[in-house]
Amino acid sequence: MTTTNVPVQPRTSIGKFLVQGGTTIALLALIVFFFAMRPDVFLTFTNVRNILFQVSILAIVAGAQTLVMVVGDFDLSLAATSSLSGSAVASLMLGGMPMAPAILIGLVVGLLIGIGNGLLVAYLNLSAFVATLATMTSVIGLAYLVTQGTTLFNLPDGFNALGQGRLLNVPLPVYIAIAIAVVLWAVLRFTTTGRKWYAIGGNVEVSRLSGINVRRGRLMAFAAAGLISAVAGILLAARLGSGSAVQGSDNLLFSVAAVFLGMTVIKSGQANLVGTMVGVAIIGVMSNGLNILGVNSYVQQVVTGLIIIAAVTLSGLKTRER
Amino acid sequence: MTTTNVPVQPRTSIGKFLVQGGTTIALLALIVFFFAMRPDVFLTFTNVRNILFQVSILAIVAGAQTLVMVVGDFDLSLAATSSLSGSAVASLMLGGMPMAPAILIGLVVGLLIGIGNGLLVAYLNLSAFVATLATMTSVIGLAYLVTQGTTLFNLPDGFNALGQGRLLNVPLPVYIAIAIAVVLWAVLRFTTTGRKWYAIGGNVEVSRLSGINVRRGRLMAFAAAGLISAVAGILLAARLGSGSAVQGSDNLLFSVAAVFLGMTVIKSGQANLVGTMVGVAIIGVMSNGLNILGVNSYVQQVVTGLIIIAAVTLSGLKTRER
Amino acid sequence: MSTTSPAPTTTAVPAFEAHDIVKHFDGVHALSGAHLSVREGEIHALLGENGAGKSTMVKVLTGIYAPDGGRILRNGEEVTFANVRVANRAGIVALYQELSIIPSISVAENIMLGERTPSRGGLVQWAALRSRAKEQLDRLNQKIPLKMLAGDLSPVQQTMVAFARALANDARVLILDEPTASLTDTEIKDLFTVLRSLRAQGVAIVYVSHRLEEVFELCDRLTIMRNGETMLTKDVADSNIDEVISTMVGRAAGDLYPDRGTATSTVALSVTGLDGRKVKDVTFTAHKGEVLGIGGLAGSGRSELLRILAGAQKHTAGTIAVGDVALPSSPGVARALDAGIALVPEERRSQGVILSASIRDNIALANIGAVSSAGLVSGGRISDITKRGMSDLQVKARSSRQPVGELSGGNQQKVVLAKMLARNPKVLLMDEPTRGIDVGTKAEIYRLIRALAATGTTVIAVSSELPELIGMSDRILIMHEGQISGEAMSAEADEEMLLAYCYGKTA
Amino acid sequence: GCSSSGGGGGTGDGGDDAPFKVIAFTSGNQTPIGAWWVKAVQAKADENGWDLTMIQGDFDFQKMNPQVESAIGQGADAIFDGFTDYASIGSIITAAKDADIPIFAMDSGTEATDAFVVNITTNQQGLVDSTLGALDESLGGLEGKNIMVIGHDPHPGIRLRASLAEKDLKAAGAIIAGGEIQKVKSPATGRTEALAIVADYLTAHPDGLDAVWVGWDDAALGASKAIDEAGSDAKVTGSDATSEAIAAIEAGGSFLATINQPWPEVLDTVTDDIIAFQKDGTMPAENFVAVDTTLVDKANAADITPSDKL
Ligand SMILES: Nc1ncnc2c1ncn2[C@@H]1O[C@H](COP(=O)(O)OP(=O)(O)OP(=O)(O)O)[C@@H](O)[C@H]1O
Ligand SMILES: Nc1ncnc2c1ncn2[C@@H]1O[C@H](COP(=O)(O)OP(=O)(O)OP(=O)(O)O)[C@@H](O)[C@H]1O
Ligand SMILES: [Mg+2]
Ligand SMILES: [Mg+2]
Repeated sequence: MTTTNVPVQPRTSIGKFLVQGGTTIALLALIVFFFAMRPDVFLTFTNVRNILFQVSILAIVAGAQTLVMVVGDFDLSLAATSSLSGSAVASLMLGGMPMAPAILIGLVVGLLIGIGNGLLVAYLNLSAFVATLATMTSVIGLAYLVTQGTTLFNLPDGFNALGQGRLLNVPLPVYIAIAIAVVLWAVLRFTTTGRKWYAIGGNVEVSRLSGINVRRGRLMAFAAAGLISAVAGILLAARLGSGSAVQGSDNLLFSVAAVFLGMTVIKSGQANLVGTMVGVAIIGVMSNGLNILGVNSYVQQVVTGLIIIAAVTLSGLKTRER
Repeated sequence: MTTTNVPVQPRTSIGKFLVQGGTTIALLALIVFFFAMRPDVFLTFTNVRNILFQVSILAIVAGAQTLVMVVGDFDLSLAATSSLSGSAVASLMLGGMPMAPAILIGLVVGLLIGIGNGLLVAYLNLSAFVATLATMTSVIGLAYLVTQGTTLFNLPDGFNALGQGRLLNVPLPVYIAIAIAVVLWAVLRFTTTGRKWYAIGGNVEVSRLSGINVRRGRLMAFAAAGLISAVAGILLAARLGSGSAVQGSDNLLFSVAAVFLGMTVIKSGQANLVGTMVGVAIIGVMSNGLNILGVNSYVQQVVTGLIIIAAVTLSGLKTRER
Repeated sequence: MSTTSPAPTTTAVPAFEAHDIVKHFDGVHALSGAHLSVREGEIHALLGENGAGKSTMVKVLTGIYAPDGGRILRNGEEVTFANVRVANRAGIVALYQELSIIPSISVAENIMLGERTPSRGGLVQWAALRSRAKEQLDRLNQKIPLKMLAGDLSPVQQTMVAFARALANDARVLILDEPTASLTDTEIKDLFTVLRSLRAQGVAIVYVSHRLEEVFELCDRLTIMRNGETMLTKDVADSNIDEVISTMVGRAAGDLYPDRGTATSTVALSVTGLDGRKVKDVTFTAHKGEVLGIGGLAGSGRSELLRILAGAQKHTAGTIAVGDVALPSSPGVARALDAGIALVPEERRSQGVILSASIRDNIALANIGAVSSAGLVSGGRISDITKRGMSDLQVKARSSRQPVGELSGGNQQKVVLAKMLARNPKVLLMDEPTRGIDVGTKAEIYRLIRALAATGTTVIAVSSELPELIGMSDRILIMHEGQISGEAMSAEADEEMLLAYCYGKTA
Repeated sequence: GCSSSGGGGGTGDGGDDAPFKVIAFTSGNQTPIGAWWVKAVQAKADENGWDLTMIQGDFDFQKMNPQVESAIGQGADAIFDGFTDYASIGSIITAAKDADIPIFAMDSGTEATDAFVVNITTNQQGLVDSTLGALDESLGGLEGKNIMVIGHDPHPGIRLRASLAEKDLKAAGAIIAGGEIQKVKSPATGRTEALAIVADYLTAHPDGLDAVWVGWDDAALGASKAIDEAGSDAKVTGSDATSEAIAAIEAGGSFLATINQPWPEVLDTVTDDIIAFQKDGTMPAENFVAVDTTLVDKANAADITPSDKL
């Protein structure tokens, strides 16, 4: 009940971390736990490489999802888009097209779907949820048509090397995922486009009245997300040496979960790339660690849900309702 | 460009309908189209009964989703909850428990999951999306554990009759779905609880400041949704004569799509039961009609997405971003 | 400063009191020893600068915030309110500052929200609900269709609906936090009539406002807060505006309005034959260095006019030219900004600033071109313009990285200004620039407007307060139903004449 | 879709003026074999002049079952179930019984049931015997070997053979890696799930794996990839004889063998049973037939028609 004016304490980074870092703490706790359980295995080079390899594609899709969620939208079709792009590239190469143009077309497919979503959401004012749900449905149908429901394989070695080759004993997709994450982080942080996206996500009307072209901004976020998820899908095809309509479909929910986990990492509760990568890491560490401990996969699934809840609750976040 | 002061015309019901009824028009257009294509089949008693039977379970899940969306939230776990409840009832009955207590336990399971979601969202302030995504993951895991991953069958005839029996040549689930829809409609329209839910969905803060117990309201909506989706899951088990962890999982996205389609039916753009049922009807008519026309199932999927987009765009809805 | 003056002794026990209230937020001392004591049958003004703690006090009094210290007494007995419902049941009802309506439900339901909804056996009694809602609207002299969605109402009507809701609670203690901020004279009159009749029925009313004229017209006693503390409580009759202002700001009051300047004859903005939604055939010019005030009744199209000029709204006919450069037919905000027209919008929380973003990020928003090169944003340049803006406008904040949502209303408004001033606009449009801002900050903003004009900027400011319009402008245009119904040099204008224009009596 | 092929009544075996009505349904129309079956049954119907109602579902029993039942309600002479486990179609079975229409089935359950007048499937025990035989030979005995079994419970065939494999491996003295059958949750992500399971197991137990027995080829391909990438010399067997698996076997990596199930022959047999019934009401002799399968290894891989190229 003192009335002395205590000067407002500048929060230290560590204090901030402890207050907001519930999700990060959850990640560390998981790492410590699995390390304690299997010190001989968990943090070995091979296993860390394993984890990185396993999450690399998810990290790319989650990066794409982050962009859309930064502008306050939502894209349910990303995983489907990545399957379609991967399938299209596989199908074209099997049809005799050289690798480079096939990949180019695969990327264009992703970009076009992204632009389609962007037009529906930003220009026709459809809710992102319905629009991308509908796109997802159609895109999965297209992927089935492209693959005729089968798994396309026998892809050129040069192509498979993209997903399976190694540099310094680390698989290429890991480098590609890191590179994409760094680029997206820099785009969000340092470019005018990224700034505009954050502004639009913060308040559409304020952004518009500040001279930002809101529609174009949202369109661009969707387009970029479509393009990036095409990269993920093509990499996944190269990584598995095959393309199919359903390949990577679990990336849908996991990418969204990763972004949401990541939103709890920073105070303002916005989607952000570093947070998303923490979310991806939680998902990857959890699945690898539980596998290593030999936990039954049904139990794993139950535990996964509980850990997500624990992480988010720990972060004590007062998320605004979306 | 006249400047005369035309008094604002009170919009007639028909005018209103034409302006806002894009979705309803889409439904009618679909019906007319399929009828024109196959007049001998599409509107026969048998086929209409077919459609009703096919959508009855979806209608119940979508009704549950409507409640949650009325309060401005979102439940991704409803379809999983219904699978778990159905599986639990099947498993208990196979274990020798009589039908009535087994069903009761199944309903309680749904209610408890709903309450769990409600607590996470309303009291721990987790975003509905993360919370129910996590619950969904765990609940599917539980359903796998309950069924051991298999399809449980050989359920008692009395139980199966709930889903397969007929009254006046129309299957029981159709009546049950209609009854539940009518009850939910009445709850939303005539009870204080329903009106509070709408107020909360309209503006949480204003509702809170006006003395509405927002937390309890949201908790109740989630709890009710959990309970109702348990009904759906148990009916589905009775209808199929079996219970499994993945049974009815496509009700997740379809129920959400139905509610979103339904939101375009009314001007205020809120979730509403009549609209949801229109959405369910669109989904049911589309799938049945395309089957009757013998459209390739991959093409069907592509078309489904396009029709959803067309319906929503037609309704010219300026949905606020969620 | 003295604390409390002895209260005139008419009733024994005050209806509602609060003593030594303390409330912290994250290290901010919103309240540090605040007092308030209201009697039955009085209208008690609660005054103070932006950020003095008035709204926080209101929320503590009604159970929204649990105080960190202090006592609350109802009829002399100590009470604690766990939430709004408990307070409402004790007869204490507030109309909160930011409280508005629920857009997606009907007017009638908005009025009878929550526990007021008449019900039997859990079922809503629709007929009773509508008739009671209508009673409240009748008291306020409002004819608003009961079944309409509240979101379709004009902002003024929405406020009246929110007010009707507060009335519907049959409060014994009614607390109103800036109820008139977005109302015009007609509604304010109706509101005052109701408040006076409630006073006659013995209701204790707390009235928070920045419009001091209203306070002296309506209120019986006043309490002044500063920095979370109560500085003074006394009878209105024993006080005067100068004392109130000096107590609020902690120093002697200067002149509210700075001296007028001299506008040049160079035309800075010319508008001809502008038609658009709510705007009909508007033609006028504004000069370099001029402060042009625009007045009118609510809904007369002033905001729409500014939005069209700023490129935020399309127009269907007419031309806009800055200097002698004509704008394209639908310029969009970005082009208008480039041409030198900047808008400080009406609703600062939903249109002016991103509440969750920092001061820097908000200022950078309208200046992305200036703080970036080759598509890359320079943090240094953002810091530069932020620093300049914050010091020019004396924004009070912990740091430039503080979220704008944590600032008081006046400081938020300064951030909006800083954001737009960094564009060096030739024409600055300001829509209700002092709405919800305390007198001290108001005076600062007037001085700023004048300083801008002195450097050659044209300022066009919309205001609903006629004294303000006269005090801050060089010239005044009045709008009526989308058209300009009158024009006057403010040196020659008086309120009566302007009011006549407002009601469409053309000169 | 419900396409009724207008074959006409011209085949004229019986003296009926109405064509023989057959309702055919499969729940797996998005799998390659399901897609093949739909086309093949259509061809059989055209050949034999059946009035065919074909109903396809994508494991969405909620939608498929009412369609089949309503077709049954409109009358038919026979029902043909392809690849749809009887556990999921209890209501169809009841409807068919009530209408007194026999159901002929292929690969629709792993044990005899009187739901079907015939169900021809493959011999799961034989399948397990030959894959384990191949492992036995390649590893030089199973005794003491670490062998992982990967299954997928929702598919009754895979579930049955995985549990048979586990039992026989234990009996042969092998150690089940991970202590129990590893379960893949979704067929859609079977390959990546199996890949992660095996890769993670190999990091936790380097050199701790001699073989992986997988219940179907798609997941087997994931397991095989994990083994190759880890540089382990463990062997993998699958089942289904997809072209990708056959190619992997021919390539000579860790993928040792798969199983070819003779679906075209099974289809022919069931069709013959239906035709016999059409002619004079003859019912099949047995209601459950398990036909033998062929082990596909490097030696015969080139001669096998892959199941997705039927
Ligand atoms: N929820 C909150 N979190 C943090 N700080 C807050 C919060 N609410 C108010 N404050 C701070 O408490 C102080 C008092 O604010 P309050 O809103 O009570 O002022 P006020 O007198 O109503 O001002 P105004 O006239 O602008 O409405 C301000 O410094 C404000 O920034
Ligand atoms: N049909 C409408 N739809 C959406 N917003 C509207 C509509 N009509 C008016 N508004 C908004 O309502 C506000 C008031 O509009 P208007 O310009 O007519 O009033 P005004 O003269 O500025 O009066 P005041 O702002 O005091 O109410 C503006 O912000 C305007 O954009
Ligand atoms: Mg206030
Ligand atoms: Mg205005």
